[in-house]
Amino acid sequence: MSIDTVATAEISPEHSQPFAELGLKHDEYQQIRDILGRRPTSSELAMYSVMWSEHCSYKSSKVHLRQFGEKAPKTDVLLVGIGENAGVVDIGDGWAVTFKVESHNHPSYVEPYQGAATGIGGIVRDIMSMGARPLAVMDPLRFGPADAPDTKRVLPGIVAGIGGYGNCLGLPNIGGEIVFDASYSGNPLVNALCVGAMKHEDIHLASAKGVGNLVVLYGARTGGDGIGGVSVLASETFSDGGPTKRPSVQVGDPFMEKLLIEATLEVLQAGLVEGIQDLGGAGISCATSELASNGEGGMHVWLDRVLLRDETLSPEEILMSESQERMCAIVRPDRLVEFMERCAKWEVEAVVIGEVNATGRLTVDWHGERIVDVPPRTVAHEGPVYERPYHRPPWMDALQADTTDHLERPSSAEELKATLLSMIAAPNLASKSWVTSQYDRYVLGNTVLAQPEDAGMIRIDEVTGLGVSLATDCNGRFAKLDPYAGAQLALSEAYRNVAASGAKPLAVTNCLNFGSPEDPEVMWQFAEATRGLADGCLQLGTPVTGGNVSFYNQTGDRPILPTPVVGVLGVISDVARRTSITWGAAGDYIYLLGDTKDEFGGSEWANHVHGHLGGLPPKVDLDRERALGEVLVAGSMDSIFVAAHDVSDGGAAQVLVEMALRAGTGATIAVPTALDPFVFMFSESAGRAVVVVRPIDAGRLAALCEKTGVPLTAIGAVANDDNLVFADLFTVSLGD
Amino acid sequence: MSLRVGVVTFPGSLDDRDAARAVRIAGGEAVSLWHGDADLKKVDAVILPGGFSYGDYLRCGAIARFAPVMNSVVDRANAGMPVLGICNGFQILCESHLLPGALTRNDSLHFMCRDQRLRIENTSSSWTSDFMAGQEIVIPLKNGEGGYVADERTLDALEAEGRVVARYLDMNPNGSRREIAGICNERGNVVGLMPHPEHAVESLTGPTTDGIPFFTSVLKSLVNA
Amino acid sequence: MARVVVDVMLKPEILDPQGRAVAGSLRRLGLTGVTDVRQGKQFIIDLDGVVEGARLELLETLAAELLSNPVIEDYKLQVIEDPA
Amino acid sequence: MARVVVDVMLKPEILDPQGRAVAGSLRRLGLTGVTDVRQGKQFIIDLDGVVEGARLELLETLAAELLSNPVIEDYKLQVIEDPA
Ligand SMILES: Nc1ncnc2c1ncn2[C@@H]1O[C@H](COP(=O)(O)OP(=O)(O)O)[C@@H](O)[C@H]1O
Ligand SMILES: [Mg+2]
Repeated sequence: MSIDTVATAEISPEHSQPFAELGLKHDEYQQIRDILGRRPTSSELAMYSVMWSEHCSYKSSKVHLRQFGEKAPKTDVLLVGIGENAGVVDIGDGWAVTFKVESHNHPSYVEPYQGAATGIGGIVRDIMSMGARPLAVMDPLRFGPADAPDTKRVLPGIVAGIGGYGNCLGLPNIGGEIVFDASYSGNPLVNALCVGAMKHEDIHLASAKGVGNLVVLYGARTGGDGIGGVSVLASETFSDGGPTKRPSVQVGDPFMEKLLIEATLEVLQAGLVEGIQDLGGAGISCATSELASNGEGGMHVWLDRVLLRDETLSPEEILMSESQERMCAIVRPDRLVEFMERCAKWEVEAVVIGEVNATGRLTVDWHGERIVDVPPRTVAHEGPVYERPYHRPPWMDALQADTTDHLERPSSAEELKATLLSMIAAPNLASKSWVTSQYDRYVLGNTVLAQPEDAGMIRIDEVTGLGVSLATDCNGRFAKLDPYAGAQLALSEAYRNVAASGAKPLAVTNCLNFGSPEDPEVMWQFAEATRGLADGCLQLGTPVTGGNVSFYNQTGDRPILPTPVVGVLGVISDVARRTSITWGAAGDYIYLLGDTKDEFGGSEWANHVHGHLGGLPPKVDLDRERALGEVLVAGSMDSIFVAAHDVSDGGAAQVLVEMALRAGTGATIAVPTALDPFVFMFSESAGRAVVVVRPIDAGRLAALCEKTGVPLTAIGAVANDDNLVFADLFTVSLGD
Repeated sequence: MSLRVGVVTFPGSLDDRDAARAVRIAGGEAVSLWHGDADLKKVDAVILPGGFSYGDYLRCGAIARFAPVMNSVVDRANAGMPVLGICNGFQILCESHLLPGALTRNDSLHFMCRDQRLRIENTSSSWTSDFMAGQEIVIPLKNGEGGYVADERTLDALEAEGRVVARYLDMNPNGSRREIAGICNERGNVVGLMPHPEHAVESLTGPTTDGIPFFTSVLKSLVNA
Repeated sequence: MARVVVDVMLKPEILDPQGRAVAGSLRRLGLTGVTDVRQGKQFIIDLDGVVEGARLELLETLAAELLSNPVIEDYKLQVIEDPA
Repeated sequence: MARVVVDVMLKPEILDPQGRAVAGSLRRLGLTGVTDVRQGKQFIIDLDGVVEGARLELLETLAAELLSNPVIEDYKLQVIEDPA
C-alpha cells in the first residue's frame, strides 16, 4: 500500500485529486493549495474535506448564527458561551450546568435503531467533554403521518434506539416531543438533548494546553465507521483491489459509553486532564485540529499508534473515522500512568497518539512518514464562509392570505363535543405514553418531573434541592407561516413550559432543522428563524448557549417544515416547590392566565380537522410571555399553585383534558362570557397558562396578576367525580 | 454503630447510587463494593443493584455472575447473609443459582417503565419483614427482560414454601409465570425482585415511598439477628 | 413437514459489541487463543408440507427483509425436509 | 485456526415470545403452514490452533454455563477445524 506523503505531494503538484467526490468545490480545493503552498496529501485532503463540510464548518449558517453572540442579552450566568462543545450556565452555589441539543436525522432514516442510538451517544459525549456528569436526556422527534408506511418503518426503531441506548447508559429520559406531519415523510427528525452538571472548578475545555503534554485517545477502537466518501482516497492508496468493505452504518455500544463516562469522570475528578474533546463528526481530524488550534497551536500525532478494529484501514480513513464511544484527552506526562490506570480500572483502552508543541503546525506521521503538515486553525476554524443568497418565497403572500376564516367551525354543543373528542385523539395531541413508557425516567434518582409534565426537572444538589428544568418546543407549521415569529413562538413555548414548572428560565439551546441551504427560499426561512430567535432571546434575557444546525432535510426538492427546535433551561432553588400539572382537591379554583384571541393559523384544529395550513401564526408578545413567567415562578415560590399547565397545541380544552386525566378527577368549566366557546376551547394564542389554586389563595393570585399586569380569568373548579363539564354545553367522562 | 450494607458496582451497573441512597434513608451505612474485588469489607448485607451489567450482552446477569465479588457473595449468602438483587441483580442471583428459575424477554418485547402495583406475599424474608402480610404497594418497574420463568415443579414449590415474595397486581407487565415479581431462597435471606424499591424512597423523586420497608426490614432483621 | 433454519449475523465490517463482550468473558474464564467472537440470531421455522418453488422464494425474501436487517446483517437459510 | 459454532435455543417447554411474534408476522406476510417458530442465539468463535482435549472440554463447559443458561436453554456445539 503506497502512502501519499508531504514529500511526494511537494514533487507531484500536477497529481489530480478527487476533491469533488469529497464534496469540495474547486475554489475550496484551490484555497487549500494556497494555504499549504502545495497540493494537499490525500490525508490532508481528507481532513480539510470533512472539516470544511457543512456539518462541521457551518459555512452556510455561520453568518446568521453570529447574531446569537452579537445580540446576546447582558447576563452574568454564562460561564462558557457559543463555540465550545456546549455552553455552560451558572446556576448558583458553585454549580454549573451544560446542555445542548443536536440532530441525527439522516442516520436515523437509514438505520432507525442505530441512528437514533448513536445520536444519544454523541450528544452525551459533548456534555462529558465539558467536564460535566451527564444527568438526563430528551428527544424531540418528528415523523411523517402516523399511519404512513415510512413512519411505521422508522418510528419503532428510532424509539427503541433512543430507549435502548439511553436506558443502558443509565440516563433518565425526562422529556421530548413527538410530532407528525407529512413534510417529515422520508425525512424524520431525531434531535437529542443532554444536560449535565459540574462544579465551576471542574469545567474543562477542548484545548491542547502545555507544550510537551500528551494526546491520549481512549474508549472504543477505531473502525471504518462513517468514512463514506474518503474510501475514494483509501482505494487510491491500495495497490490491490482496494480496501475491505466499510460499514454502511455505525453501531452504538452503550455499555462502552457508560464505561467511558465513569472513566472520564474519574480522570477529571482526579485532576489528570488538561484539556478534553469528544470524537464526533470528523473523528480524529476534528479532535486534533480543534484541540491544537484552541491550545498552544501545535501538535504532533503518530497515527499508526491508534488502536484499530480493522487493520486494513488507511491513514486517511483513520483520520476520518466516526467510530463511536471515543474521547481524546490532553494529559501531563507525569500524570499519564495514573490516567492509564483509571482507564484500565473501567476496562477502557487508551493509547498516547500525540504530543502538544508550539510549532503552530499540526503534523501527522504514519510509520515514520510525514503525511500531514498543516496550520490547525485553517482546518478547524478558518474554513470557508458563505453568504448564501436568499429571498422571501413568492408563495408566502398567498399562504398568509389563505387564512382560517373560511374554515367551518363547530357551533352547537354536539359539534363542539365531537370536535374535542376528535382533537384529543389526534396523533399530535394524544398521550405519548406508548413511547415514553419505553424510557427509564427513574435512574439516578433525581428526576422530579418527567413526561407528561410541561418540563423535565432534575435535582442537582441533594442537600439544598437546587435543580434545573428543561423543555424543548417547536411548531413547524407556525414557522412555515412566518419563520421569524415561528422561532419566537418556539422560544416562548419552551420558556413558558419551564416557568410553569416553577423554574426561572435562564438560557437557550437550539437545533435548527431546515431543507437545503442552496435553495434561496429555504435559506430565507433559516435567516428569518435565526433572526427571530436571536431577537427573542435578547428580549427575554435568555442567551443562546449553543446548538446545532441540520440542513438538507428534504425529500427531492420538497423541504421539511422549517423546524427550529428550541430548548430552554431554567433553575429552581428548591425542587420541592416544583409545580406539576396534577390538580388536587375538589373545589380548588381553575384560572386561565393571559389573553385568548381568535387565532387559528397553523393551529392543531386547522391541521387535524381541516388539513389546512395558512394565514398567520398566533401573535408573539414576549413582554407578556415574560410577565406570565414572573407570575408562574413567583406563584411557585409563594406556593400559591396546586397545579399549572401551559396552553399551546390544541388550546385550553386540550390542557383541561390533560390535567383531568393526569389527576383522575374532572372539573366544571364555565366558558368566559367574553369568549366564543370555540375560540375559548381551541385557540392557540400564546402567553397563556391554566393554573389551579386553593380557594384561600385566590386573593394572593389576583394580587400577583395585578402587580404584573397578567390577565386573570376564573374558568371553573375541580370536581370530585370523573366528569369534565363544560357548563351549558356538554360533559365528557374521563372513563371514555 | 449503624449497620453496613454493601452495594456492588459491576461495569454497567446503573442504580447503585440509588440503592446506596435508599440504604442511607433507611438509616444504614452504604458501602460500595467493586465487582473485581472479592473483599466484602465486613458488610452485614449486600445489594446487587439494577442496571445493564456488561451491557446485558449475551444474557442479563450472565457475565456478572463470574465476577470475583460474586464468589464471596455466594459463600456469605449460603452462610445466611442477607442479599437483595434488584432487577439486573435478580437476574444475577438466578444466573448464580442462589435463586431458582430465570428471567426472560418481556412478552410485550418492549422495555417497560411504569409505576407498578404489587402485593407483598411473604413478610418473613430478611428484606420484607417490615411489611404487613398482603400489603399492597406501588413502586417503579423498568425492565426489558423481567419475565420470570421456572418449571412447574419449581413454581409449585415456591408457592408451597411461601417463597413468592411479591406478585404483580392490575396487570402482568412482562409475562412472568404466576405474576411473580420477586422470590426468596429457602432461608429467606436471599431475595430477588424485578421492580425497583430504591426508586420509591422519596416522595419527591418516586411515585411513593413504599420502597423504604425493604431496606428498614434488613436493618431490623440484622439488629435482631 | 419441513424445518427451515435461518442464521442471521451482523455483516463482518459492522461492530458487534455483544460478540466483543462474550470474547472478553471467554478469555477471563481461561479460554486461550480467542481471535474473534460474533453473536447472531437463529430462527427455527417449522412448516407443514414441503418447502420449494414460490414458498421457498417467499421464505428467502422474508429472511432477507424481515428476519434480517439488510443494512447491517447477512443471513443464511437452510431447508431440512422432514427433520427428526 | 479453528471455528466453533454454538447454537443456543430456549427449551421447548419455555414460552418464546419473540418466536411467537416472528411466526405472527411470517403468517401476516403470506407464509402458509407455519406451525412453530423458535428464536435462538448463535455464537461464532474463532480460535488459533486446534480445538481438542482440555480446550474442547473447557469450551463445552463454557457453552453449557456461560453461553447458555441450563435452566431455560439448550445448546449445540460444532467444531469446524480450519474453515474458509
Ligand atoms: N443553532 C446553533 N445555535 C447556537 N450555536 C450553535 C448552533 N449550531 C452550532 N452551534 C455551535 O457551534 C459549535 C460547533 O458545533 P458542533 O460542530 O455541532 O459542535 P460539536 O462538534 O462539539 O458537536 C458549538 O459550539 C455549537 O454549540
Ligand atoms: Mg463536540
